[in-house]
Parts: sequence; structure tokens; C-alpha cells
Amino acid sequence: MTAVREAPTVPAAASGGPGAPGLHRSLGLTDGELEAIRDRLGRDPNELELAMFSVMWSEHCSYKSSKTLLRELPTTGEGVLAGPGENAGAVSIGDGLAVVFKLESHNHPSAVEPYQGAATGVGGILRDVFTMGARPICVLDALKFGDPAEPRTRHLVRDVVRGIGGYGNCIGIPTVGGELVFDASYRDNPLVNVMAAGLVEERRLVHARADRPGDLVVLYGSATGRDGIGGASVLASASFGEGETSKRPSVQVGDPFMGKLILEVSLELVERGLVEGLQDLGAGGITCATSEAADRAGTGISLDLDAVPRRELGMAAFEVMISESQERMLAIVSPDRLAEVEDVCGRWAVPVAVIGRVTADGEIRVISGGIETDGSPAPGGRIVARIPAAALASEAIVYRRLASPPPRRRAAPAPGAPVVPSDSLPERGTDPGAVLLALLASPNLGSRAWLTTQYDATVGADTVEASEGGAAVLRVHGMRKGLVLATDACASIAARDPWLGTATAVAECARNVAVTGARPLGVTNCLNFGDPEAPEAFWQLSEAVRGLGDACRALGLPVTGGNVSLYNESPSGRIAPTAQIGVVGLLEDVDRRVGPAFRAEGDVVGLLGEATPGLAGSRYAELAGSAPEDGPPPIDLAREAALLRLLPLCADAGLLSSAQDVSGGGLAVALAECAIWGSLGARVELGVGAAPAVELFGESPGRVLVTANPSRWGRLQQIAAEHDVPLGRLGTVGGDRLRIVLVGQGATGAAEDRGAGVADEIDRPVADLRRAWELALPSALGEEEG
Amino acid sequence: MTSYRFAVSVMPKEGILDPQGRAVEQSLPHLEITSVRDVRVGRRVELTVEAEAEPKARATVERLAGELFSNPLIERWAVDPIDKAAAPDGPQEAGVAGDGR
Amino acid sequence: MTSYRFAVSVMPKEGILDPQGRAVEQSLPHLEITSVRDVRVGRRVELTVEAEAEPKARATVERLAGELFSNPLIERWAVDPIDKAAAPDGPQEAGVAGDGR
Amino acid sequence: MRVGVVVFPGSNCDRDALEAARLSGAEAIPLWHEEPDLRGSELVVLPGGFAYGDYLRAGVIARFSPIMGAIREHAARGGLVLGICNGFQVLAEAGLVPGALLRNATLRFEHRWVRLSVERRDTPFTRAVPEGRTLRMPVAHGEGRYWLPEADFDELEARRGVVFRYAPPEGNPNGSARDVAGVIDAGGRVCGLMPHPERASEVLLGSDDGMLLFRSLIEGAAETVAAERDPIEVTSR
Ligand SMILES: Nc1ncnc2c1ncn2[C@@H]1O[C@H](COP(=O)(O)OP(=O)(O)O)[C@@H](O)[C@H]1O
Ligand SMILES: [Mg+2]
Repeated sequence: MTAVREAPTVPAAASGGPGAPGLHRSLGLTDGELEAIRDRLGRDPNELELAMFSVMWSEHCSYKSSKTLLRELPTTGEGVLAGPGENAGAVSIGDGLAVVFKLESHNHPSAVEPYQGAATGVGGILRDVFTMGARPICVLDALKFGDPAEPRTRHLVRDVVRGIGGYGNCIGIPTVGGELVFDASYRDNPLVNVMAAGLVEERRLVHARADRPGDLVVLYGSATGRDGIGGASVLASASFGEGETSKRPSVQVGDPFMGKLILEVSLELVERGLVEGLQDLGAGGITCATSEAADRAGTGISLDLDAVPRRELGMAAFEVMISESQERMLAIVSPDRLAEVEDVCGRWAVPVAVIGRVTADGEIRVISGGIETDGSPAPGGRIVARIPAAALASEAIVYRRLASPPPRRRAAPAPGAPVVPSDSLPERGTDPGAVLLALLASPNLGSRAWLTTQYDATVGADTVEASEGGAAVLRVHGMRKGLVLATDACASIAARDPWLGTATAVAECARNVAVTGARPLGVTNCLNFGDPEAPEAFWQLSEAVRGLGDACRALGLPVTGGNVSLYNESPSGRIAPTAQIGVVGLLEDVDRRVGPAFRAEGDVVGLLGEATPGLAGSRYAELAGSAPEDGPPPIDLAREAALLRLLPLCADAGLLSSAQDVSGGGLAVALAECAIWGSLGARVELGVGAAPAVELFGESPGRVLVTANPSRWGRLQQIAAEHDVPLGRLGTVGGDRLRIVLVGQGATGAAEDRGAGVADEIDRPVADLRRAWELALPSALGEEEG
Repeated sequence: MTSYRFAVSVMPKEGILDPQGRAVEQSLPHLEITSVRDVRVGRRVELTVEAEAEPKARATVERLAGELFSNPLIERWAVDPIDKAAAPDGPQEAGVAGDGR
Repeated sequence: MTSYRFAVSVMPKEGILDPQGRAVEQSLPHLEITSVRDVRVGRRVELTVEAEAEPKARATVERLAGELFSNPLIERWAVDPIDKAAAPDGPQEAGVAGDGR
Repeated sequence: MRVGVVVFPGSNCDRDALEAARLSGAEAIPLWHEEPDLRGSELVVLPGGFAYGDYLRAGVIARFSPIMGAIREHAARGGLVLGICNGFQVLAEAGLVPGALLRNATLRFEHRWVRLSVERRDTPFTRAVPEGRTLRMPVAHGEGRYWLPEADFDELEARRGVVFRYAPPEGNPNGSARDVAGVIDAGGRVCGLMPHPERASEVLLGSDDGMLLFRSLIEGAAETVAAERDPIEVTSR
């Protein structure tokens, strides 16, 4: 121990000496950050230490720009067993079981190598789930791309989808839902967000902690290669001479087969109680995993550098310490359990190695030449890096960035400002039936079958509904219970008002879960934003987090985890602010679930909630252009909360034949979808105001399209009234056409403009709607067949 | 115009994990083979180009190799001519070939 | 013991529909290439064998080529030596090679 | 009846198959690929998944697994073997059923609900299927395009070796020759199919048609158990 204390800095020979002047900058650390590092160490860092700091103080690992914002989120609630700070959130679902879930981004890797980027994204989020001891039950993927007409976008879409499927299908976790959105702002910066959920017995929930000094630090899974050392490869050129950096691969390649093996090994280790703590290796590799596991418990870890199994010869210490090679896990193991751990790994043919010891001194020490059982260097061994775990993890640098709204916002109207009837809304003079077909045939609203057929959604034999409808329903194996999952973002609204867009996304996502009859349990999220050092981008982020917090508080939902992805910009611009939301809900009886498809002739069609003005940010506006003075629709969070309470009650009471959230494309598209899925038409009468597009195609939140047997309609009205939710009767299910008759103030305007003889209503065969909807995506991607 | 047939080999770059190669290596003990190592699995694309002269044909193939058949971040490629007379549809002219029957 | 490195090429047999090859052909017009035809896509496996002499090493590789790397019903294979000195990890010694930069 | 479900390291439908077998009344046990012992299984199921990651070609590496020797012997003795999806690929690679499964004609992984026509109801795998009944179940694979040289194909058809074909309205998802979805060996005891009967095990999941296969095997076995106990010549491989 004293020997350690007497070595405040590492001998120069160990790693090339204290960083050359300016080296920190090429590693992405600022001068101020170097000062802060000196402060925490009380000395200059050496090159290896600098590399470790550079990954841990990166935005990705430290959350240095977002941490202060995230602190404001509501994270506690009934049943929350693990919240932010853990690898994934966990919420009790009763009967001693917990659902574990999280959303995460893999944007930048996917932009560079779409197949591997997406594949390793799936691998990473699954590891987060089974690191908690949970068996993953499903994956959802939220994808955002630029214009599908561009060849580059098509290539990205194709390879990202192949990559998600390539990993998920192989490892055998069903991909049951997600989102696919096209918007010009994602052209050079596509978003690949992946959500996963798993189930675990509450008592087996594992934490990523290294609590007990003397325990072993065990690494299992793939050997460590030079994957993903990207930026830090400047160190390689400094140490090995110029010209070699081009050989350093920074692209990580996923191996779903090894992923499956470490999944099985991890769950068996947990099941048999052989591990004290588990931590997956992701960004920051061994450095991140060890420092976080130690820091959470206030302990330290001594690492035996030479013991780390490597894929390549001649790897430098820094490469081993920050490599992001996939499919690796760190376990904290009591010494008397090691043999059993090795045995489990051996049976699955997974390489395993003891790479260190938990210590009491709160430091991460990297030792070359072997370590003793107390974590000190073996004779002849040397400490090559020595950093307080907290300095790398919880006490990493934090910023309060400058936020300022964009100037144009001041000129924008308040959300939901009423639309002036005299504006030039483009539906005047157009046939609403043609607009409906165009919306159904648009790449953002058409059928997702092109993509979902590439994902195995039924492996595991628990998938009740893969989510064409908005939410996926899975049975909890061996029980009547069901889990319902959805993911949504409303970036086109957030582009105009990030608070509103994010709050709307939370509400929409929760509503998608609740329409099935499920009670939402918790929220996970992935915040995809631009450069936090740009005041406007940081304003977007802070407004979005405020919207997330406000919505979750209003809906009584805890935020149990998430992920932040910043610097989503390219020379062509910044992405639309994208707060991807994931919600998990619980169905007490999966047989009582409500689906979106029309079910029976003669059922009454009704609308819960009311349309409010505001077309900006809608798919309709995207297609037709919106009036410049128009704003996005406002949100009534109290109404949303009432819906979340009301819908499960309706489902429990068996009042609903079907229920579908009204969102993209508005009520007309919702009606069309329910008709397509049910292969049943409907005739409805819709009251429209001065601008019929608001009622037909507007996307104001807080609405659910329901159908019910006429005998249950009275009870439905009663229960809706009790919850203060308006319920309008629109018409009747039946036939093979969708007919929407317009009545009221705005009903005749369009017909007048076009001249007499043109009916002011929508009346189309369901088969036509289906065809338009089915061809949308293949034709947008240039893949229509036959 | 003359026809030229080429083979493009695309292999994972050095240092890039090759899970296929690793899986093959791990299966070798089942075949009782212990003398094999450093297995790397890649792709081979064979194609015919019409051109006035070989260099022009080759240029087309090289463009395809770099732009369509490989991702330069993770893969390397090489182009080789195939002697048509020898094996029009076989994998390659040289070496021992078999159809395994 | 000496190390020998080989490349095994595995190609779909004549008469077997090769949708990958066809997909490549169909994408060529987008790249404004019209002079390419008969595209076939197969596999290339590179591996090192330790043996006392080349024939023995080659025998091992041929066994692998026939039993593991190819399915005789649908594929043909060929084995070629790789000149280690020239390109230890590159795809092949001959031809123009690129890492695409 | 005892059903053994083989677990390769990358199997991912093994639990589904175990469950489906149990649902139809069998005793179902997992069989680890490294142990060449079928532990008294009368029916061996090779489940779906990616046995060894399915690198190179689906099913090829699994074919060399230690348990495969025992399965060959079991088949040679007239034992029942069912290969589902990846299990079918393994059986084909091992030559226990004829044909090869190539990359889907669409070049994509295909997950869809399909319909199967049952070409033969006189096999141990299909005897519980009512006449004229088509079966609805999912496919989920990237390499399921059945292929056989034409001459061999005619021979296969002549001995009625095709048990399942993809049927309308959904039709053929992968470009399989002659719409073949599943075949049986000449002895009529080893059957492979690409679709997943074990996932069509409950109405809640979309269909329970797959149970007809398991029931055929498990109920049928109870009836014929005596016959199978008769000494049969053991052909070594
Ligand atoms: N937007 C967010 N909202 C809530 N929690 C977040 C958010 N972003 C990150 N977190 C939490 O911060 C912790 C660190 O996240 P991350 O570094 O992504 O974890 P990991 O490395 O395990 O993937 C996690 O517990 C995560 O849930
Ligand atoms: Mg993690």
C-alpha cells in the first residue's frame, strides 16, 4: 500500500510520459478539463490516465451537459425498483416480478456503418437489460432518416433494418415494434434508437456494484480488440509513429452469437446467485465498467492489465482500457464462487478471466506485471494508472450550458392559437378523399410491413400483438398478465416547440399503451439533440427535458432511465430535436386487451376527446404545407391523465370493441387504419369548423377513436362523463367502404370552391385505402415488386 | 468489345472482429482439426465486363469493388482476372477445385 | 512445422439461382454501369494451417472446403495458396488491392 | 412419450419447442449439443435458432456437433426426428432429409404468417390434421428457399416426400422450389419444415394449428409404441 502511495505519477516509460502539450485537446478534452483533472489527481495525468479521463469525461459517459437538467425529472413512484443511474429501469408488475426496460441510441455508429451500427445498438441495449438479471423479452426500434427518395437514405434504411434484424433475429429476442420516420433534418444524421424490455424476479435484480473489497473482478465474453477506440487513436500515433492510425479500426462489429452466449451465461450466473454485481461493457469499455461499479459502492478496483484476454498482439495499455469491443461483461465475484463461474462460462464456451480485485481505497489502479490478492502490484509489477473512481464517474466534470431560444420563436404564435378561417389552408379546393389516400400512401404513414417482416416478432412464443397498431402486447410467460410497450417521438412539433413536442410524445406514447387497456408503469427516453455548446441546441434540450418532466408529473409516470445523444449535427444542419419516449404498461388480463381493428358490423364509432386547432407539424402540413401563422396543437395534460385512467377501466369492463389513438394523419387516417386492419368499413359524420382539415387530419392530442357494441354505448358515455372526457358519437362500423360525411360550418367550403356537383365527403373502398397504405413504403424506397 | 471475367475478393480488415471466422475456428475441434488458425471469412464476387481493353474493364470492376461490394471502413478488396477458358463457372482457374461429389 | 495460408473460394453452382448476384446486376444502372453481366456472389475463406509440408496442409484445407465451407449440392469450391510475404492479411497477393481510401 | 429438444448454443426456439411438446402431453427434456446421448427420447426435435450463429451457412456447423451422431443412429433405428426452421437446415446439411435451404429469393429475412397445405396425412407428423385443413403459422428465416436438382425433385415427389407446401392467400414467402415448406425422409420418420409450429401453439398467439403436429406425434406415438419396440435392424452410418 505504501508503495502505491509513493508513486504519485506513473513512470514515464510506462506509457510514453506525461501527455505531450496539447495531447489532451486531440483527445477531446478542453484546457479547463485538463485543469480539473489535475485538480482531482493533485498532479499531472499520464497518457493512459488522460485517455481514461477522455472517455469517461466524454458527453456520452459523463452526461456533463445534461446532468443538471436530468436531475429535475420525476424518478420515483409506486413500484419503481431501479431508476436512472442503473443500467436499466425496473418496475414491479406484481407477483414478485419486475419489468426492466431502457431506450438507447446508436446514432453515430449507424451513420458510419449502418449494418454494424444498428446491430451493435441492439446488442448494447439487450446487455443493459440482462445486466440487471432480466431475461430480455423484446426489442423496439425507433429509426429516423432523411428523404427516402435519395439513394443514400435508401442504403441507410436497408442496412440499418438488416442490422437490427441481424442481431435481434439471431439472438432470438423478438422485435415487436418501433417507429420509422422520414424528415429532411435526419439526412446526414440518421437516428437509431433501440428499446428493450426484460423480466426478472424482483429478488434476483442485480446491481452494477462492486461492494466488497476482496471480491474478484471477472471479465467474460469476447476478447478485447482495438474496436471503437476512434478518437483516442491519436495516442497510437503518438506512441507508434504516424501513419498507423488509419489501420486502427473504430467500427465495432457485433457478434450476436456471442451475444446469445453471454446472455445465457449471465442469466445462469444470476439464477444461481454466483455474482455480487454485473456490469456490461459499452462506451468507455473496461474503464467505464470498473470505475462506475466501484464508484457506485464507494470502493476501488485494482486491474491486472496483463490478464485481459486480447484479440490482437501488441495492444497498448490505453487500447485495452478504453476498447469498446462488443459482447463483454464484467462480474463481481466472491472468490469462493469463482470455480462455479468458470464452470458456467466453460459450458457455454465463453472465455473468462479474472482481471482484478475490488479494493477499499476508492481508486481505479491499472497494474502491469501482475497483482497480489490485496490488489497491490506483484513483485516486478507497476502501477500504470491510478485515479479515484469518483473522479472518473460521479465526480466527472459537469457544465451548465448557455440556453437561448431561437429568435424566430418570438414571432411564433402561442401553441394552439386559433387558425384564422380566411387563411389559405390548402384543403380548400381539394378533395379530402384524395388527401386521405395521399396521406396513407406517404412514407411516414404507410404500412410498416416492409420493415416489420424483416424482424422476427414471434420468437419466444409470447407475442400477442406486434405493434402495427401503436403498441406491442406480450404475454408474461405462464401468467394471465400482459406487458404493453410503445415508443414515440414528436420531432416535427418539437422542431417548433421542444417543450410541447416532448410533452406530446409522452402523452401519445402513454395513450398508445393505454388504448390496449394497460396501465402505464413508467417512462424511458432517449434525448437526441444537437451540439450542447450551441445555445439554441441547448435550449431545445432543456425545453425538452422540462416537457418530459412536466408531462410525466402530470401523468403520474416515473422516468426510470434513458440515454442522451448529443452532437447530432452535420454540415447540412442540426436534427429536429428528438426526444424519443418509451412507455411500458401492464395488462392485468391479457385476454381483456383491446385492439385497434374494427371488430363487428353495427358497432358504434365514437371519439373520446375533441379536436383542437393547430396543423403545424402535422403530416397533413408536411404534405400540403401549412399556413405560416399556424402553430402546433396545444396539449391538455389533465385530459391526457384522465384518458389514461379511463381507458383501462373501459377495457376491464369489456366496453370496447376496439380503440385507436388519434395521431399521425389525424382522425381520418385513424379511421382508415382501423378499417384496414379490421377489413371492415364504417360510415361516420364529422362536424367540422371553419378549417375542416383540423378535424379530419389535425393531430391534436388527447383523442382516442373507439368502437363499442351499441348495448354498451350508454355505459361508455357514463364512465367517460365521470372522467370528464367528452365522448362524441360519430357513426357505425360496417360495409366495405369508409365514408366520412362532413357536417357543420366548414362542410361546404371546399365543395363551393370546386364548384357544384362535388361531394364534400370521403367515400372510398377499404380495399383502395389498403392498397395505398401497403404500397407506401416499398414505393418510397424504390422497392415495389411486380 | 471483349469480355473479361474477374473475381473480387472482399475480406474483413485486419483488426476488425470477424465473428464468422471465429465461429469456424471454434467448430474445428468437432472435425478433429487442430492445425488451423486465423480463419477469416469474406465474400467473393465474380463478374464479366464488356470493354475495349482489359484496363478499362478492370477499372469498372475496381470501382464496383470499392463502392458497391465493400465498406472501406471495415473491409479490404482485391481484384483478380479469371481465365475463362479454364473454368467458366467454377470458382477459379487455379488450385484444386471440386464439386465435392 | 511450417505455416501455410490458403484461400478457399466457394461459389454457387451453375444453374443455381443466385439472387445476390442478380440484385447486384439490378443495382448497376444506378451506378451508371451497363457493361457488367453474369454476377455471382460467393464466399472466400482464408486460413492458416500448420503442417510439415504443403501437400498435407492442402489436404486439410480441401477437407474443410468440401465438408464445412461448401454444400456440395449447391456449391463448388477451389483452394489457392496465399503468398504470406506479399499480403499477410490482405485479401490476396495478386491483383490490385485497395483499402478503399 | 419423451421428447428431447436439442439445445445448440445459439438455439433460440428450444424453450418454445419444449413448451409446445409439454402442452400436447409429452414429457419434454432439453438435450445439450455436446452430449451424444438422447436420454431415451422417442422424438428428437431440432429447434429453430442460429445453432452456431449460422455463420457460413445456416446449420452447417451444427452438423458436426457431438449430438448429431446420436441423432443419426436414432434416425437409422427408425426413431422420430423433427427439424424446425434452423433444425430443418441442420437436417438438410447433415443429409438426413433431402435438399438444401438457400438464401431467400427476396434476399431478406422473412417473418410472416403463412398458410401450409398438408400434402400427406399418413405420416407420424400429420396424422392428427383434419382432412382439407390448412395450417397457419409464422415463418422467420433468412435461408429457407428449398432447392433440389430437378431429377431428384421428381424422385422426391414420386415417393411423396413433400409434406408441407406454402398455400394461398399468403403464398410462398421465400422462393422455395415448388412451394415446398417441409419434407420427409424416405423412411418417413425424419421431417423438416421451415415454419414454426411451436409458435402457433395457442389462439392467444395468433393460431394453435401448430399443435396438430405435436399432437400427431405425441398421441400417435402412444398408439404405436408397441410396434416400435419390436426389434429393428440397426444400420450403422
Ligand atoms: N434522458 C434520460 N432520462 C433518464 N435517465 C437517463 C437519461 N439519460 C441517461 N439516463 C440514465 O443515466 C444512466 C447512464 O446511462 P448510460 O451511460 O446510457 O448507461 P449505459 O452505459 O449502461 O448504457 C442510466 O441509468 C440511464 O438510465
Ligand atoms: Mg450499461
